[in-house]
Amino acid sequence: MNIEEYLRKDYVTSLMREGRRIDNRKLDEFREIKIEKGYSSEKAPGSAFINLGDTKVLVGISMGVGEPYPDRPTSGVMTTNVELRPIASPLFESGPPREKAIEIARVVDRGIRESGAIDLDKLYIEEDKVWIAFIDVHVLDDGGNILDAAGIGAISALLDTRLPKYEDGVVIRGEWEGKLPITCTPVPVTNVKIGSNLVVDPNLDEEYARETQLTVTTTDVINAMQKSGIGVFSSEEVDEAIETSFKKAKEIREIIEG
Amino acid sequence: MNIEEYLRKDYVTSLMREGRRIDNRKLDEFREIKIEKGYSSEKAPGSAFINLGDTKVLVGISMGVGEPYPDRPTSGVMTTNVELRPIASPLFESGPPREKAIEIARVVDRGIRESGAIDLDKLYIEEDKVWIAFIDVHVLDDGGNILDAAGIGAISALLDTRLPKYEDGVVIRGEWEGKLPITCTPVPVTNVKIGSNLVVDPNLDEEYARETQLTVTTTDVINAMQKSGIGVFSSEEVDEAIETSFKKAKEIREIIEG
Amino acid sequence: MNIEEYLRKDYVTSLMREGRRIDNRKLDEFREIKIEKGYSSEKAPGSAFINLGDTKVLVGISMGVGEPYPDRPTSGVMTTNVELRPIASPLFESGPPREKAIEIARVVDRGIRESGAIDLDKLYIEEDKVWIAFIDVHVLDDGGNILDAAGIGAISALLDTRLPKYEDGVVIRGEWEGKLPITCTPVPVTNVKIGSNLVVDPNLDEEYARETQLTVTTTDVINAMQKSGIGVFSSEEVDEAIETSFKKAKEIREIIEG
Amino acid sequence: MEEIKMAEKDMKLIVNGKRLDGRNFDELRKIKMEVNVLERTVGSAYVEWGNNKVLAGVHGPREFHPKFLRDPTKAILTCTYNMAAFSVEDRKRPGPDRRSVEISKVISDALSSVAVLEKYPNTGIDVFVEVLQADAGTRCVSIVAASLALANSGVPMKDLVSACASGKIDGEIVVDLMKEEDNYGECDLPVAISPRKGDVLLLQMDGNLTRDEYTKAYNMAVDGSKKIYEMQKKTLLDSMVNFVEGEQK
Amino acid sequence: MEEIKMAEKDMKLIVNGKRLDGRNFDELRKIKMEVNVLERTVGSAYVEWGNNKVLAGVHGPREFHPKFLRDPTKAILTCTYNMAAFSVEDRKRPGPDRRSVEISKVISDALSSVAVLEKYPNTGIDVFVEVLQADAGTRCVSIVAASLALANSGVPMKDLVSACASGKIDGEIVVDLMKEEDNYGECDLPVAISPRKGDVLLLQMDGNLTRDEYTKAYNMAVDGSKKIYEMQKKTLLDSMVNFVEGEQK
Amino acid sequence: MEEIKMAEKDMKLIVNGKRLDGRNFDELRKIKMEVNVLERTVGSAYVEWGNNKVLAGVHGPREFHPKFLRDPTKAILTCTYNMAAFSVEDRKRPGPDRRSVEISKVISDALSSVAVLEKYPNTGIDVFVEVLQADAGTRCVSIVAASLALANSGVPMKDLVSACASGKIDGEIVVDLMKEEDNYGECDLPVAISPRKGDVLLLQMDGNLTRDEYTKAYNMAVDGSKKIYEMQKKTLLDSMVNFVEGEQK
Repeated sequence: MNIEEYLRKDYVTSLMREGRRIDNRKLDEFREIKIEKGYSSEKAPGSAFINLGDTKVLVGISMGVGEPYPDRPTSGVMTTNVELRPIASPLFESGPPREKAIEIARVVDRGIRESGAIDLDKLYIEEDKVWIAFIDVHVLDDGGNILDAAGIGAISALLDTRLPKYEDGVVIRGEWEGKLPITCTPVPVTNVKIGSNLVVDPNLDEEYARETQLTVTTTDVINAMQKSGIGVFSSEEVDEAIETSFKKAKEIREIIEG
Repeated sequence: MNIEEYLRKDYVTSLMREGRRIDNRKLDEFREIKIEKGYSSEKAPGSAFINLGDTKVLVGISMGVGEPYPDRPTSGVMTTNVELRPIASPLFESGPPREKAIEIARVVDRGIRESGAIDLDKLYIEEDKVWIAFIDVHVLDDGGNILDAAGIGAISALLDTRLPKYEDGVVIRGEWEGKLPITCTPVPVTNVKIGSNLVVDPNLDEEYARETQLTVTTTDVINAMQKSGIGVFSSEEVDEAIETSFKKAKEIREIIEG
Repeated sequence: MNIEEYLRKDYVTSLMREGRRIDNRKLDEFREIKIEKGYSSEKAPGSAFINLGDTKVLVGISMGVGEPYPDRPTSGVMTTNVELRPIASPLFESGPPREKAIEIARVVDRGIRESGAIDLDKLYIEEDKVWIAFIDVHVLDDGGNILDAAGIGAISALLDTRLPKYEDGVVIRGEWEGKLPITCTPVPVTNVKIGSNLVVDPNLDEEYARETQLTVTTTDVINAMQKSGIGVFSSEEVDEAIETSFKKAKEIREIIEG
Repeated sequence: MEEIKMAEKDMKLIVNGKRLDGRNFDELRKIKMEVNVLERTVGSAYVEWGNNKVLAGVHGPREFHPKFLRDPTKAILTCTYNMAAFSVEDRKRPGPDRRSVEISKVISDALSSVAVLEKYPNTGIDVFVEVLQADAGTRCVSIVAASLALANSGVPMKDLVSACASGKIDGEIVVDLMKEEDNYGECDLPVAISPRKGDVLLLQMDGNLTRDEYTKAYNMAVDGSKKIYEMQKKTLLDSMVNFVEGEQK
Repeated sequence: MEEIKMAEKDMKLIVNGKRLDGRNFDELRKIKMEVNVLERTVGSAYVEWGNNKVLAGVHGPREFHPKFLRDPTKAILTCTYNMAAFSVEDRKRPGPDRRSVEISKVISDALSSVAVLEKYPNTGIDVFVEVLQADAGTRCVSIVAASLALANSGVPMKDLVSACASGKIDGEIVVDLMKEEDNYGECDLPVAISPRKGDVLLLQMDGNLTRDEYTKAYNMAVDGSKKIYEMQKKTLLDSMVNFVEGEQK
Repeated sequence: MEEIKMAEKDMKLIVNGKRLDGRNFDELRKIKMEVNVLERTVGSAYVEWGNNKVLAGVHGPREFHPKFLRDPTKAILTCTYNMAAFSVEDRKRPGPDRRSVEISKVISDALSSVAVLEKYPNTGIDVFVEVLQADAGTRCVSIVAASLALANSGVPMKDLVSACASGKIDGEIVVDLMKEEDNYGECDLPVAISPRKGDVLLLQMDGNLTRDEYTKAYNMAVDGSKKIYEMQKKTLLDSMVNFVEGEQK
């Protein structure tokens, strides 16, 4: 951490002692969320461009045909990949997905998978052939809280997704069978601890001051949780984070579905 | 660039101001080209060992059986790989193909592919099975202008190539069906700019003094062009390079086919 | 080599001049060998945990179903992998198998393969389907002579291996067809040269003092040999190493089979 | 994919109020712990927990590479979680996959939260976890073993790390899932705590839990962790006694 | 393979003197440009060109690693061209392939020919190009966006880089090929120039062209580049005006 | 897998006391050697041996990277053995595989045993071996070529390295196996020696040999190596004569 980062962190922390955030938001207030579904619709069956404050994430869905898992021969397959593109931050390096990208991808994936958001049973085609939904998250500008932006983007893009036509063993590009069957809208909410406070949707300055964080992904139940980073929570703090996450997810879900 | 390289570069450039080359060649004169077709004939269906001055390149062709591209189900497949072996220069490192090797491979590949030199339609075997022609360029001694040496070697090796026998789903090694069908002889000619002059077939000293370069691959038409390296050409210089490339390619073609 | 390693080496070498070893063993004496077959029996079809002095190696056998080699369509397949896990020594790094791991794997593999220890012809299932025996050597504590520990572990684990049931194209996990057919017990013995002496089963201190080494793997004949490392042997020394290897292998074989 | 799951979706996991292996809902599997089991590490531990077998060892504090990533204020603790190819029924290809990268990270985070890393600026402390046999819950077993190995190495710690998972099977909240329960269950909730203060060091969840089920499951995991803590303490104490006795011989 | 091409080899690309999308031979697709679109870069640009959507951003000048490859006489400019997995109809595996390595190199070469790199010895300037949607001609779109981002970053440039491709379809020379024209056409000739002096910075070609066709195609590409240049200038100027206006608010 | 072996297991390798290519049991294949064949290396050699064609070249002594692995007491000699994709009938994927890593190591070890590396502390000497056509016995051909290239480079050597393999076919011990003999034979025993002292520098074996067969095979390989040694000496001598003659011209 260089001196500028240290000063920012210090400033954020001291404001927080008075219960204030650097951009004057309430502790449980998200930055503005803008969702442009169908951003890459000329090529991708589904997509969504997310602005979460000045964090920018583009999620695209590709639909391929492949083999099911041997233990679920009649279910489709989903897979989630996150690319922390170096354009998004001078701190990201080029190269294969690293620890941070993998963790984000796996947390986003679990929320969608465990909530059953994609009705995988409807993605069966014929023996040994099922649809594979590739969820590719492309992080373009890291202004903080890319995990929530990725999660919001992923389910938004899935809601935008059309199922391609498939005839005689061939995918017909540009023709559609209907929508991808989506059953619910899981939303991740990341709670970070700064001093004795919990706040949601940290911006970049707040991430420097963050002690640790907990992401809770909910539908009408909890579907995924992930504490991430060095540092500790009390069990009361965890409970508070869960409450907040249910509440915020409900608000965000309306924006996503709206 | 170390001091020795700098001095060489300086010497080449100052000679060039008088229109002279360091080895007394004319501006549009190639070094001696020696081609030994069938160099690796005990194992490879086709091969050619090229001496271009003291640049040495060995090209081998392997013929495999595989699947066609879905969009061209009745056409064979070709692929080009260039290995800048570390034996060829103290400046090459071991390891996977790098930027320079990839660029050379792709320029050589385009010349052959776009001219239709290999009659890919004749490489169909049966449903979902076609011949794959692997063009492997092995650079063994880098005395300058390895791109042209690679391109001359590739088409020479292809002209040397026999098509293996294929019976009952098995390639019969050591028995041949006939020659690989080759329709024309694309030849790349690399023009480098030194001061206000264009010269062909740069040796290693001239490569140090090179400002930029343009490779033009021709048959009776232009099939591929590639400007490479930092630096600029005027459009008149490009025109001059194209003229020269047609002329030199014709001469070299006679050596290759002869 | 740091100063501590240098002093150890020096001490071992000077003792050896008097024909003595640092742990008072005879020149052709192994450290205690403890073999726990079936160590991972809840998951792996075969396994063995080896203590060779304080060197610890765990070998596990996995049985998969795959395609035979085209030239041996009715024979099973075996493959050997050695992982020098970083837990085993502060000198091992994380990452893909390196030179040393590859050499050990290949020497262990050759002993088993060339002796025909696994009756591969009995691993044929049906057309284009045979059993693949994966031998995975996991080195956990490097107290010297991991090659012999790996080789002893590999054949011990193979002797422990059960063949899974295979019905209607599916491997039935947890049910067994019988034992993996093993025909003999190849044992590698590594002889290291320190000064003018040859010793077997070097401990870590002796490996620092080692000039070069020769591994001889025997059944009733010699099945594999590997000189390894910088340094030379006279042909008499090779002969001596072969004699010793036959003798020690016989003793060790009784421990393995017993 | 760690293992192929069988297609029997309606497998009953609770029969007559008992779990498949006869355990009660709040009962842990059999556990065995040992420290100081390796010669080339500064600290090591071995834990058997049900059918899991896990080895942990520590190298360092030692020079950290590359130089420009050193932290002048503290040691960098890195845990590497690795599964042996033969630790699961369907052979796992050697080398790190995405799952092991994530587990390595969450264990590193948890250990770093209690180790006094400030004592060793500019260095690296490497904790290696080798899963020799896997049967559900390996991340908890691994963190317990890693914490023991770290304590055994002499690196000062504010507290141990204890861990245990809970989950939901056939609609019931139970502790410490074994393989079948993990495969066919509805939820998995691994928790690691610093047992003296009760702080949460690791918390992951996937599946589905209502708010109330979560509280029940969380408490069950914490109770399990506390049992583990007692075993960890005893193991470390015994090793010290052995050490003293060994010295006297 | 960027995309699967359909097997319709005799598809007509020119009907009644018009191209499939109704354009004349010398007509460019619709183009939209913007600069200063990202917060974490020192310069950025976004270009929509037909169905192509490309984002470019610059980090640096900054420390160049590894140290022994630094150039004490100038900055090293490196462009990295990357296509999003979903930017094409058939998903592209993430990570560099041979095509993107080549395009990265030719864009790096072109930008390095006009940027005044001597001003920043020992440093690196990294230009990142993200293709978010691809529809033929991405290397020209990318170089135009990269050049805007570089100008926007304040690195001094002797000239902008403008680019446009021409090609041959159904035997006719046309400018700015879209996807179907690229797939079923006979030739592609991307050209980048420094528009004030008219120097050629990038020139690639594949297909077949006679000597005369080449001249016609080259001139058409240069004419297209000049139109692009006007848009680039306007975009940069507008951004400065906005900047001044923004400051006054 | 280097090459697909045909399924003819009962192929006769000895007919009327002669081998398939007409050789006697103790007869080598045709061999041709040359040094100083490359311009960019400090030493180089080319060896044709039967249908094998192998090129070797040396770079260095030169700076060794990475720095922290340098040896202050001597040069580090590294041999890299590489087979061209087209050197075998079934194309070999470019890049190192496990076999070539092992062969690179045993050749490095053998050359390091005779080169006077102490003369060049802190440096690296890189020996590159390119197999251009392979037909059994490439490791012996490679070590012979590498040794010639190293001698040609002027690095002082205590002795040359000569090498030859022997083996067992149809129950008979023979020298210098060609492809079919290697594929269908019972044993392969490559040996490299320092011919003046008779020290063993490389020794590998796989197959099956009784104690007595081993002795016979070993002696045959050593005899072969000695013949090779005579050719190596002549080659080096001729090159010096040429060099002197060339200088006088």
